Amino acid sequence: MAVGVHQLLNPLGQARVMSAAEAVQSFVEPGAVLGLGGQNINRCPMALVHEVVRQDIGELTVVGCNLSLPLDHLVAAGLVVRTEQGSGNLEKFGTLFSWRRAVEANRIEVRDYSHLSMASRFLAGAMGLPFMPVRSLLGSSILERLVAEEDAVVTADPWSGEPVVLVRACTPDVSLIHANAADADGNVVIDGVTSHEVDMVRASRHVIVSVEEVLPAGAFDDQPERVTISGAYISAVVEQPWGAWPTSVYRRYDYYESEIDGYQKSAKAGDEGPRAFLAEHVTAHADFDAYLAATDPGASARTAMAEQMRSLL
Amino acid sequence: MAVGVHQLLNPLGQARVMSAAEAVQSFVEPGAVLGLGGQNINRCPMALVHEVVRQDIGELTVVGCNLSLPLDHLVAAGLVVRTEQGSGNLEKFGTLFSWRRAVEANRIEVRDYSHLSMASRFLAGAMGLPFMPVRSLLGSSILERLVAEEDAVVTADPWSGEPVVLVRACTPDVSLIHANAADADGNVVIDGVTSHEVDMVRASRHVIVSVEEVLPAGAFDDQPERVTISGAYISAVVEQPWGAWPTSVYRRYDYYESEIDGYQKSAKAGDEGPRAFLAEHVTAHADFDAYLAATDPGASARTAMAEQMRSLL
Amino acid sequence: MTVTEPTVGALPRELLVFEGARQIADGDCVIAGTGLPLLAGLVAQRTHAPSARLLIESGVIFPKVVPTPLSVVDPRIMHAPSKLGSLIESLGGFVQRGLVATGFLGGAQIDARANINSTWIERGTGRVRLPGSGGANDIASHCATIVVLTSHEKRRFPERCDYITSPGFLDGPGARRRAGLNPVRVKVVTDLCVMEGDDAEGELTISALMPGATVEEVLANTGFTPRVADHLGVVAVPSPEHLALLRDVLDPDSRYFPERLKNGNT
Amino acid sequence: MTVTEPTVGALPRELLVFEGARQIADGDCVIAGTGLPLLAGLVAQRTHAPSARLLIESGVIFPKVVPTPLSVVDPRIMHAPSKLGSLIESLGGFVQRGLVATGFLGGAQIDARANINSTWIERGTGRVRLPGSGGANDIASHCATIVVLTSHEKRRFPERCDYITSPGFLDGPGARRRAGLNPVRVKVVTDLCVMEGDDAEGELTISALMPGATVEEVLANTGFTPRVADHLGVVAVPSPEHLALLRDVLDPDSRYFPERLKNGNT
Repeated sequence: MAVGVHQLLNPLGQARVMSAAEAVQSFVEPGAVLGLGGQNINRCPMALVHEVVRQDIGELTVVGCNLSLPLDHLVAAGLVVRTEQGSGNLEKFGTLFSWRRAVEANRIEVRDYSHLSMASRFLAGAMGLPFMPVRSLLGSSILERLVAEEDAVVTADPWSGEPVVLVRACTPDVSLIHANAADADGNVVIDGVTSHEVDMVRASRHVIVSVEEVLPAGAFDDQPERVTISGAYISAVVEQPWGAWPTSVYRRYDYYESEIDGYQKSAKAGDEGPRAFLAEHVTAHADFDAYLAATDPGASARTAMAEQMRSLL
Repeated sequence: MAVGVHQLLNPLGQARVMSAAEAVQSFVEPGAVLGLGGQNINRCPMALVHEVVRQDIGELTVVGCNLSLPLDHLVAAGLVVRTEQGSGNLEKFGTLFSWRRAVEANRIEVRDYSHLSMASRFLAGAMGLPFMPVRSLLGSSILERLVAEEDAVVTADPWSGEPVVLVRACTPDVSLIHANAADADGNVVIDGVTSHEVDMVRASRHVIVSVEEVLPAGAFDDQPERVTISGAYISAVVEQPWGAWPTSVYRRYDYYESEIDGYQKSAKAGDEGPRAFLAEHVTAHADFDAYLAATDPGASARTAMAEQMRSLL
Repeated sequence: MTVTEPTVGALPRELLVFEGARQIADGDCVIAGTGLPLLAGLVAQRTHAPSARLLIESGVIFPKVVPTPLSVVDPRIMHAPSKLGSLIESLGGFVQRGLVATGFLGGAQIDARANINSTWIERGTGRVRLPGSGGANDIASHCATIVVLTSHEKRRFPERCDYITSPGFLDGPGARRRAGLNPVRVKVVTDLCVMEGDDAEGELTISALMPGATVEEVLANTGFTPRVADHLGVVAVPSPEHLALLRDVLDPDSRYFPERLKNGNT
Repeated sequence: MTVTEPTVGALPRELLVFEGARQIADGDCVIAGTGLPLLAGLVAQRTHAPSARLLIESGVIFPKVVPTPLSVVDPRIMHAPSKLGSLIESLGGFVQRGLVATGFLGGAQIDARANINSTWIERGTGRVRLPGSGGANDIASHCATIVVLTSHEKRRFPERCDYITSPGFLDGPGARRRAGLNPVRVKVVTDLCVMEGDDAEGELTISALMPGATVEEVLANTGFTPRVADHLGVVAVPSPEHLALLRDVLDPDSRYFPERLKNGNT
């Protein structure tokens, strides 16, 4: 069997609706290769990552294109041994302080790609291919390291003789994403950009999707063109309104700057800050709803961000 | 520049709305590599192919996944020198008689692929890559011929050592597709399956799309997730209601069996039959509307097929 | 047709559909084209395999098919699916990705080693051009089980195909492995018998007969000499309910059974 | 700020935006991240290049941006586009496909040969980890023109980057060709000057000065010794109308210009 090709998902297309706690317990194992959806401040799988922190599932290899807030939480919680990514940052909100410290101290191993080459790795996995060609990376230090680690190979296009890079398929053991909606069969609808998520999901052995709203099976029967990802690839559906908070969900709510800033301020100085933040915001609570109720009593911030999103559409 | 990568489309994203006659005259040149959209009896670009026949543009290399009625028309009209495809047939409605005769008589050259490997060639073109890997074709006579013609190469996966086939990018000079709708900027919405068309379009130097309905620019501004293909890839938009007739357009009209059968009957016995069919149905008419009016006076067949589609949704 | 003699009325090609359906396990993902293969999948879903999922190569994922699609892009096959996608989603993201257990194929020739030809046939001094692979090569390359439903004619069963469109066991045991392919199990269901085999055997063996057929009849109509299993089964006939399902519900207009009309069976 | 002295009020980083905008020709497809590059693209669209199209790496194709996105996935950047797609659509289907003329990049270091580092910086005995490539390597590999908008500090302009995240001219003339890359033209716009070059030259040359800056000042703040063009231009200052466009329409809350608030310019 070619590298990167999984055995059959079994049973195929039998997504089940369950709680975040049950889903994470069922599908995220210590030492897993964990794919993270979302990008920067949009549609990050915060509720699911809170649950991984709560269940203290460690030794993770985290993969994605842009890794942001969820990765930094996992690193701050001491759960990550390695990352493979195109970038780790929050744009205007700064760098990923915990990840950066851990990488600089060699506490976690890191493998750099460009966004296209990382997305191409997921496409290879999604298509059952051992590798994908890319014409990026040539001449760069990124490629030098990948070739040294035998994670990439430079070959000649058989027709033109021009150099082409081959990058290995990336096939997560389990991926976590947050989406606008799903039906009970796990058919997922994402509004707004899909970043790297469609191919990452299709490349994964298991996928947990949290959604703002679970609809009955068959809800998309009359508009199957709107389905972004078939339920065939989904293991568990978790209904979790505001599940990407404080990041945004297009057409639902804007990102909440002060909460993102708050985490960044806590994370900047040293490892104690983000640990205290997670203790207060994550592990102190039984679930994500309890976190939301504690940090946004009366839901005034959430209401405001939902209104702000409506004003932007 | 790597094989299969075109120069910049210039200007990018400047689709223009025009007639089928003007579009074909502007973008289809004798000797072109012509990509055909549609599949079997669905969404075939009949109006645009009628116009190619009417303008008698020959020496074409026709590429696609499943090639069906439009290819057989072009072959019957003597316009095709070569095809590259995954299959040539009409399923229940039979084989492509004109194509078959021409291939058997060595009047046209043919290069066989599987549907996946042909679709992968378009994906390579769409991504600016010189080739795509596939794990199909191994051990087959298809591969034997492709390797002999230097159209495919068998290589070893650098990681597992397993054989992998590399197929060359396919980058049509111009592709013809028919879709449900487009806005005036060429943003295309396709209902139903998209077969191989999205990647073929993105791999093409020029694209002509005929649509049931042209909407004003900005018509999809509030639902850009519904856009199947960005107008960036479209050179010309042709408003042609019933432009896939007698093949179907999902959500609009069903295929019209008796007209497809009629062509097949004409084509079965020899080359004279389909030529007479084209003379009567295509070249006798100034445009596709005239063909529709002549062959379906009162539009009773079209009305019935639209009603039939509604009953199936 | 009377209720007390239901199986007398089962046409040979109807038996193919029911034996095809039996190859599908509950929960399987199955890729099938239109015609008898699709009907076999639909029978399975309505009988013993309600959780079986149908995949259509054009990009229709898990449809609720309404009667009777004549094409893989027929609106009747796009009805209420999980998703409407593309060829590369079906054949790349499912088939090549290894998610499809069972694939149904047709073909003009099937040889002793279960290789399939749907591209070129030698005939005298000339060659006959067929439609080509479509998704067949992809399905035969990647599915764990291949099922072929076909009429049993000698010219369809040569010792060796003129052209291998879709790989069976290629040159015999170990050949798929050497070519870079995963193993496959092949089951050929005809109006005379069932032949089957796997990579380890590298050839087809007669494993069951259709009701009333004999080994001699099979051998007389086969261009190669298949092995014969020690214990030959007989293909089960459908119950009246299942026959009615096929005739009245799944293909009520006999689009794929013109012989029904001739035989006065409907 | 008074109407009669409009240019006195143009902040150094505002001049970067306007000089960046001038690198965009009408009809160009331009890929830009948030911040000054996106503002440069928006200025171009509202002034001399109304047909320029913006591409965002996250998958937003040709948006009508509303103020002021802080991220490439900000709802303000997803507004009313041609299509909402994916990373691989933007970076594969447009950038690698060769459809994007101009790419804007940032970076912690830019060296004499226009190579860019956004991954690792050596500092004393340790190393500082930066965000990494994102789409930058892809953009620098495939766009015909790269524009960098940056503050001019000596540590940002080393002779040679500690790590090449995004290729400029690599080792000099012909090096991109040898690596398998197409040629590129690079323009670096700083608060002191404009430096530019192409593959044939293989290094950056000072081609223009910001108003009031001198060559000596540039050299004193640059870690390598760029060539100086024979005829040095001076970067044009924006008209009051264009400055108002940037300040009042495109970034009315000064999200990218905190110094405006300190300087009392708004």
